[in-house]
Amino acid sequence: MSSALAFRGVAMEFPGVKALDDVSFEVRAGSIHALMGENGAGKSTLLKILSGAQRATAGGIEIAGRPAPAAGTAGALAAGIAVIYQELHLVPEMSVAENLFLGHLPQRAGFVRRAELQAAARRQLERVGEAIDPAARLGGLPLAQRQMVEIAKALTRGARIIAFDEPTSSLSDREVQRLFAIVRELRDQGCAILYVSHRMDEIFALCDRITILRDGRHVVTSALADLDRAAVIRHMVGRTLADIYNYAPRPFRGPGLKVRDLAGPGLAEPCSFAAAAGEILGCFGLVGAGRSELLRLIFGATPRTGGSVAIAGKEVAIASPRDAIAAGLVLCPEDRKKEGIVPVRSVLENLNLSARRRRARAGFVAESWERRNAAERIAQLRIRTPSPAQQIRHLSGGNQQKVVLGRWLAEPVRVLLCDEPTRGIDVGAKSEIYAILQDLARSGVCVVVVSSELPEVLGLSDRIAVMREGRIAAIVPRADATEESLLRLALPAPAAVAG
Amino acid sequence: MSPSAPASPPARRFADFLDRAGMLVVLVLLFAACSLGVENFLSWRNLQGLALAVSMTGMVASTMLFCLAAGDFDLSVGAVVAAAGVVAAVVMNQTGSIAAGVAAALGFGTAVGLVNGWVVARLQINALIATLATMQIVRGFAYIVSDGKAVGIAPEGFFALGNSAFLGLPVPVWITLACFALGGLILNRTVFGRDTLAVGGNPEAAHLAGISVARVKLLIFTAQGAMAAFAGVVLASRMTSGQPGTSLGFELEVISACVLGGVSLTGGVGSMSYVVAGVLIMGIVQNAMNLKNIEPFWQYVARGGILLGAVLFDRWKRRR
Amino acid sequence: MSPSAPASPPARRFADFLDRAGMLVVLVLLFAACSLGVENFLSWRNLQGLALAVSMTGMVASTMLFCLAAGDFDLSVGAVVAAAGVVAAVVMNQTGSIAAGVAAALGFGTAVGLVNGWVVARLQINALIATLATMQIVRGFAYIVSDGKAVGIAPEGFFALGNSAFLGLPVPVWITLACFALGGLILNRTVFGRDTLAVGGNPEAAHLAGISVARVKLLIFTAQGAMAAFAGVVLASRMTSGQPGTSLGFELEVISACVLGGVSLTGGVGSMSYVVAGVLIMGIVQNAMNLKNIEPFWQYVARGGILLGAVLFDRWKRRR
Amino acid sequence: GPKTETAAPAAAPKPGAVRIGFLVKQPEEPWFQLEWKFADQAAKDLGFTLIKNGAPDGEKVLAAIDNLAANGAQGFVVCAPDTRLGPAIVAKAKAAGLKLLAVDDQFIGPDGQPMAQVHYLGISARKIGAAVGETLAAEFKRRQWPVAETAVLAMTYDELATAKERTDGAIEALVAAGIPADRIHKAPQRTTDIPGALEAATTLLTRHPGVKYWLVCGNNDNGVLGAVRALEGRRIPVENAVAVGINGTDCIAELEKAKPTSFHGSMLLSAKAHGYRTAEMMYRWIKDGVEPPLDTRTVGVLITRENFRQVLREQGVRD
Ligand SMILES: Nc1ncnc2c1ncn2[C@@H]1O[C@H](COP(=O)(O)OP(=O)(O)OP(=O)(O)O)[C@@H](O)[C@H]1O
Ligand SMILES: Nc1ncnc2c1ncn2[C@@H]1O[C@H](COP(=O)(O)OP(=O)(O)OP(=O)(O)O)[C@@H](O)[C@H]1O
Ligand SMILES: [Mg+2]
Ligand SMILES: [Mg+2]
Repeated sequence: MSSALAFRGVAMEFPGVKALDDVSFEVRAGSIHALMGENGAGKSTLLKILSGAQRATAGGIEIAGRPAPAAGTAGALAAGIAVIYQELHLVPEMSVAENLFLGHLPQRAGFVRRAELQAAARRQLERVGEAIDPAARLGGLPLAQRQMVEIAKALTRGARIIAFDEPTSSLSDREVQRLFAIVRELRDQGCAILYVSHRMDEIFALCDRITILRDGRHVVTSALADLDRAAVIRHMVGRTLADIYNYAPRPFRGPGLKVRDLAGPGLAEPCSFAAAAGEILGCFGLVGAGRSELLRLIFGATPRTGGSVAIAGKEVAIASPRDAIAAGLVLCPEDRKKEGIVPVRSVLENLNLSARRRRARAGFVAESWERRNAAERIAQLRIRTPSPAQQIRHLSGGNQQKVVLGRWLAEPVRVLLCDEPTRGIDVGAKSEIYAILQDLARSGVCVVVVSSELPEVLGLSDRIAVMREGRIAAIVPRADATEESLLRLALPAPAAVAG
Repeated sequence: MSPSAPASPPARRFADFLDRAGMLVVLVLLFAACSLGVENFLSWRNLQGLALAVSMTGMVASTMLFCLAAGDFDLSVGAVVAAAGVVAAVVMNQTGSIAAGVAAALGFGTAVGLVNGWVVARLQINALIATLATMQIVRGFAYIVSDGKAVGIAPEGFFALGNSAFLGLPVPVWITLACFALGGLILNRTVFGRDTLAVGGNPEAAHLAGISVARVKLLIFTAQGAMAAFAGVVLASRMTSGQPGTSLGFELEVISACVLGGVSLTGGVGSMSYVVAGVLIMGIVQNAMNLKNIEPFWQYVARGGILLGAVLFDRWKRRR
Repeated sequence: MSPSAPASPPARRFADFLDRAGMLVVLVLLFAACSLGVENFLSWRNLQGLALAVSMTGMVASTMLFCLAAGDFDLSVGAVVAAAGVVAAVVMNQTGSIAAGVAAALGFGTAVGLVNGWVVARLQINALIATLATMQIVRGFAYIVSDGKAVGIAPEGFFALGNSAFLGLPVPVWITLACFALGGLILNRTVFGRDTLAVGGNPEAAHLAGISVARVKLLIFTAQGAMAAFAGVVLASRMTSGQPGTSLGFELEVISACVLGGVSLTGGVGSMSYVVAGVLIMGIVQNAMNLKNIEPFWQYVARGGILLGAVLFDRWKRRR
Repeated sequence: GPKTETAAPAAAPKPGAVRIGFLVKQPEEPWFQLEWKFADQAAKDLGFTLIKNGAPDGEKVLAAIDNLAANGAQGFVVCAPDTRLGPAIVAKAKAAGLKLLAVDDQFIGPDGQPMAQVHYLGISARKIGAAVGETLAAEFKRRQWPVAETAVLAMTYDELATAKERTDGAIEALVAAGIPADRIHKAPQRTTDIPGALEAATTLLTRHPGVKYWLVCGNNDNGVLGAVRALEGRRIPVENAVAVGINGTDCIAELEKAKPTSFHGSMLLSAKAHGYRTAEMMYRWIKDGVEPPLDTRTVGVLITRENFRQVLREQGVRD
C-alpha cells in the first residue's frame, strides 16, 4: 500500500515536557486518517513538526518514502504539505483574499495581480461554500467564518498532504457538512489526509484509518472499521466511558437569569428570555446567529443599547464585565486566544485572573490560597501542565480551554454563561466538564451553554433556545427537542432568504 | 444578521469615506484653517519652503512606514543621516568625485541597515535596543571621522542636488514625492509590500505561510538605512557640509509623524497616505507657528496641543 | 505528558537559574569585569557616585516598568522631571515653604499623569502620540514659568533632601532602593500588580475577567507622573535650582534601561529585577567609561557596542 | 586608541601625581573639543593627567564630579550646562575636596548675581554678542544700506540661557547703532543644528518678503549658517546680507569656500586661552598652591575670509 507520509520515531521535548516520544506511523494516499488523543497528547505538536513550524528533537518524516527536506515551513509547503492549525493563523488587518493567498499571492514581476487574486479568492470561498466578500477585512468576520477562511486558505496550495487540526471546533453543523464534502473530495483525488478531532461522530463518519496517541506515545494505528467507539475511548483515556452527558433531571430553584428586551449590536430585535436557577439552558444556532453577541451583551462586554438583566429576581445594573462578575454573572468566552487567556502569564495567574480580587487582603494577593486554588483546578479539570508556573501559551489548546473554564469555578457564580465551553476538549475531559456543569446547576447555578454541537446541546440542556438571524426563534424543552427540530428552527425561513 | 437600519446612503457613504480618510481629513481642515488664518501661508514661496522643510522627514518616513508596518522601528536613522553626510563630505573631498562620495554614503547607510536587519531579524534582538545601539555607534563614528567638526564639501557641483529646482519645486521635494509614490506603490501593489503587512499583522501566520519573515525584515532595515543615508546626502548638499551633530532626535520625529498619521506601532496597519498626512500635519503646525511668530516657549505648548487635538479629533470623528 | 529524562540535575538547575536570571547574569559579569579591569571602580566613593548617578533613572524606571508591563509607555517623564523642579523652585521661593514647593511639584506631576492616563486609557489615544504631546506641553510650561532660566531655590533646608547621606548612602539612593522594593512588591504581590501584567498581556481577556483596564492604566500613568515629579524634586534639591532644560532624552534612557533588562515593549512581561539589571548595566557602562577616561566620541561607540553585546550575550546564553 | 590619558612619563599615576578633571557641557561641539585639545597640550607640557568628561545636564555634572573624586583628581575645570548650577557644583566640589575653576560661563548665585567668589576664566556672553552686533552695524554703515530696506535676522535659542544672553547682546548693540527695534526679527530655532536654523529662518524670510538687505546674528556659527543657507534658498544676493557667527570653529569650511557667501565672519573665542590656561592655572594651584585670579577675561577676535588662516595659526588652532 502506498504510504504518502510516514512518521519515523518522532520525538519532541520542551523544557520539562516530553510532548512526543518515538511516534511512528504511516498515512496512506487517498485515505482520511484520524489522529486522536487526549488534550496534550501531542497531536498539534506532531502536525507542527509535519509543517516545519517546529523541528523534532529526534526522528523525522518521510514523504512518499523519501525523507522530507528540513527547510522549515516554506520547505514543507513546497513539498505539498498543508496544515490547518488548531489556532487560527490569519492576519486580521488584511483582506480575506490576501489571507487566502498568504505567502503565495498571484504575481507578475513582484506586483500582485489583484483582479486574479479577487477571482481566485472568490472561487476558493465558493468551494468551501462561504459567501464572504473577498475584499472584506478578515478581522471583522465571526470566528466560524474565519475558521472557514483558514480551511480555504490551506486548499489554495494544491497540497497533496493535508492535515486538519480540530477544524470543526468552532463550526456549526452546516459548515461541518460542507467541510466533510471537501475532505472527501480531496481524498478521492488521492490526497493523504490527517484529521485531528475530539468529536467521535465526525471521526466515525469521515475517517478510514486512525492513530491514537497517549502521553506523547503511539498507542495504536488501525483501520477504523476494526475499532468501535468504546475501544477508541479506551485507547485514548485508558478507561471506558458510558454516557458522557450523564444527564439527570434537577429541581429548579426559582428565578436564575432573566433578560428583558435586551438590544445591541448583533441582535436583530430586542431579546427576552429567562432561565431558572439550577437550569441548564442550551443555546443553539447556525454560525452568525448572534449567540455570542447575546452572551456578550448580557455580560456587559459589549455595551447594550437597551433592556435589562435580572439575576435571582433582582435587576442588576451591568455596565461592564466587572459589574457582571460582582453580581455573580460570568462568561466563558468563545475565542480563547483573543478573549480568554493572557498568553505570556502562567497557568496559575490565568486561573486566578478573576478570583484573586475577592481573596486579596488589603490589596495583596492571597498567595497560598491562589496556589491551592490552581492546584485544585488543575486536578479537577486534569489540566496537563508541567507546573502551575508554566506560561499558558505553551499548553495544548484543550488545556488552555480548561483553564478558561476553571477560572470561574472558584467564584461564587450564580449565572454561568459558556460560549462553546468544550471547544477542543477531548471526550474524557468533556464528560468531566459536563459533570461539572451539572454539579453547578444542581447547586443552584443557572447555566447557559452556547454550542454548535447538536449532540452536546441535546445531551446537556434542560431547555434549548434556538437562535436565528439575531433573534431567539424558539425555546424548546428537552423532551421535545430532536436534531431535526432544532436544525429546522435554526435555518433561515425561506421567506427571509427570498427577501 | 440583518444590517442595521440603513442611514440615507449618500450621508452614509460620506461617513465611510471620512472614516477611511482618517488623518487626511484633519490635514485638509488644518490646511484650510492655516490658509485663512495665517498670513503668507498660502503664498507659493511659503508652500515651497514648507515642502522643503518636510522633505527629509518625508523621505525617511516613507521607509519607516515599512519598518513600522512590519512591527519594528528604527531609532538609528538620525545618526545615519548625520554620518552619511560626513562620509559623503570626506570621500568627496578626498577623491574629488561627487559620485564616489554619494556612493560611499549610500554604501555606508546600507551597511548600517544590514546590520540592524541582521540583529533584529536573524538574532531576534528587540528593535529598540538594537537600533539604539547602532544609533550610538553610528553617531560616534560620525564624530570620530569628522573629529566633531563640520566637514566642508569642496566640489561645488554637489550643491545642485539640494539647492536647484525643477518646474518650480526644489529637487529634494521631488525626491520626497518620488519616495512617497514609490513607497505607496510597493506597499499596496507588490508582494513584498503585502508580505510586510502580513509580517507585522501576524508574524506567526506569515511564517507558517512560508513568508520568510527574517528576509522581509532584513530588506526593510537595509532599505531604511540606505534611505536615511540618501536623506543625509541631500541634507549635506543643502548644508554644503557634512555635519556630525545634526538631526538629533530625528528618529522620534519621523516615527511620530507616521504614528500621528495612523500607522500602528504594533505593526500590520499602515498606508502611505497616513504617512503623508502625518508628515504634513507636523510640518504645517511648525510652519504656521513660525509664520505667526509665536513665542518659542509657547511653540512647545502649541505643538503639543495641536498634536493632541489632531488625534482627539480623529478619534471623535470615527466614534461619531 | 511525561517528565522528560532528567539531565544531570545540578547542571540543569544551574542552566534554568541562568535562564531565569536573565540580564542579572550580564550585570554580575559586567560588574566583575569592571572591578578587575577598571581602576578605582570598586572604591566605596565610586560606588556611591555610581549609585547616585543611576538613582534618578532608577526611580522613574520603577514606575515605567508598570507602564511597559501594561503595554504602554510614557515619553513625558523627562519633561515632567524638569517642570516639577521648576514648579518646586518657584513655589518655594514664593511661599518660603519647602513643603508647599514639594507638594506643588507632586501635584503638578500627578495632574500630568492623570491627563496622560485619561487620554491613553479612556480616550484610547496611542500612548506614543499622547505622551509626546504632553511632553511638549509640559516642557513648554517649564520654559514659560522659568522664562527659560534656571530658578535658584532660596530655602536652603531643601538641599538636604538630595545632598545628605544616611548610613553612608546618599538619600536619593535610599529613595531609589525604596522605589525598587516597593515597586517589586506591588508588581509581584498585589492584585494591582498582577492586573497590570494581565492588562499588558491581553487587554481583552483582562477586561472580560473583570479587570478595569482603563482604571489600571489611569492609575499607572498617574503614579508615573507623580514619580517623575518626585524625581524632579530630588534633582532640583541636588542642583539647588529648578532647571527647565534638564533631562532631555531622559524618557528614552529610562525606557531603554527597562527594555535592556528584559521588560517587554509589548506588555505582559516584566519584573523589578529586570529593571534593576537594566538600570545598573547602563550606569556601570557609563561610569567605567568615565573612569577609563575614554574619549567622548569613542564613548558613543563603546556604549552602543556594550549595549549590543549585552543583549547578544543574553540571547546566546538562553539559546545554548 | 580610545584611551587618552596623557599621563606624564609614568603610565600609572604615582601617589601625589596631579590629576585634573575638565568637564564640558557639550562634548560633541568643536569648541569644547578644542578646549580639551589645548588642555591636553598643557597636560603633556606640564606632566599631569587630564580627565575629560562630558556633562550635558546638571545631573551628569554632579555624577561626573563624583567620578573625578573616585578617580583621584584634586581639582577640575568646568563649563556648566547651566550657570545656575553654580551653587550645587561648588557644594559638591567642596564635599569632594576638589578645587574648582569655572570656564566659559560664569556661575550665577541664588541671588541671580555672578558668583564672584568662584575662580573663573571666560568671556561675557553678552559682550561677545555685543561684539557681533557692533561688527554687523559697522558693515551696515560701510555698505550704506538704507534703513528702510534693511532688517536684522536674529537666530535665537532661548532655551539656553547663555544663548539668549548672546543674541540679546547683539540685538542691544544693533539697536544702539541705530537699527529700529521693529526691524529686528527673531527666528526661534527648534533645534540647535543647521537644519533647525534653516527651517526657522526660511519661514521668517517668508514673513518679510519686502526686506532687501539682511543683517544676521545668532547664538553660534551653526545658527547663523542655517540662516545663510535660507537666504541662499530665497535667492537673496550674496552681497545683500551680512552674517556674523560666534565661536569660529564651526564656520571654517564656510570661510574656505572658493566663492564668498553672505557669511561675513565669526567672533573667534580663544580656545587656547580657555583650554590651556585654565588647565595650567589649576595645575599650578594644586602643585604649587598658586591660587589663580578670581576673574580672568578673554576677548573675541573677528575672523573673516581675509584673516582667518592667519588668526587660526596664531591661536594655535591650526598649523
Ligand atoms: N512551545 C511549547 N513549550 C512547552 N510545552 C509545549 C509547547 N508546545 C506544546 N507543549 C506541550 O506539549 C504537549 C502536547 O501539546 P499538543 O498541543 O501537541 O497537544 P494536543 O494533543 O494538540 O492537545 P489538544 O487536544 O488539547 O489540542 C502539551 O503538554 C503541551 O503543554
Ligand atoms: N461588534 C460587532 N458589531 C457588529 N456586528 C457584529 C459584531 N460582532 C459580531 N457581529 C455580527 O453579529 C453576528 C452574530 O455573531 P456571533 O458571533 O454572535 O454569532 P454566533 O451565533 O455566536 O455564531 P458563531 O458560531 O460564529 O459564534 C455575526 O454575523 C457578526 O458578523
Ligand atoms: Mg492541539
Ligand atoms: Mg459565537
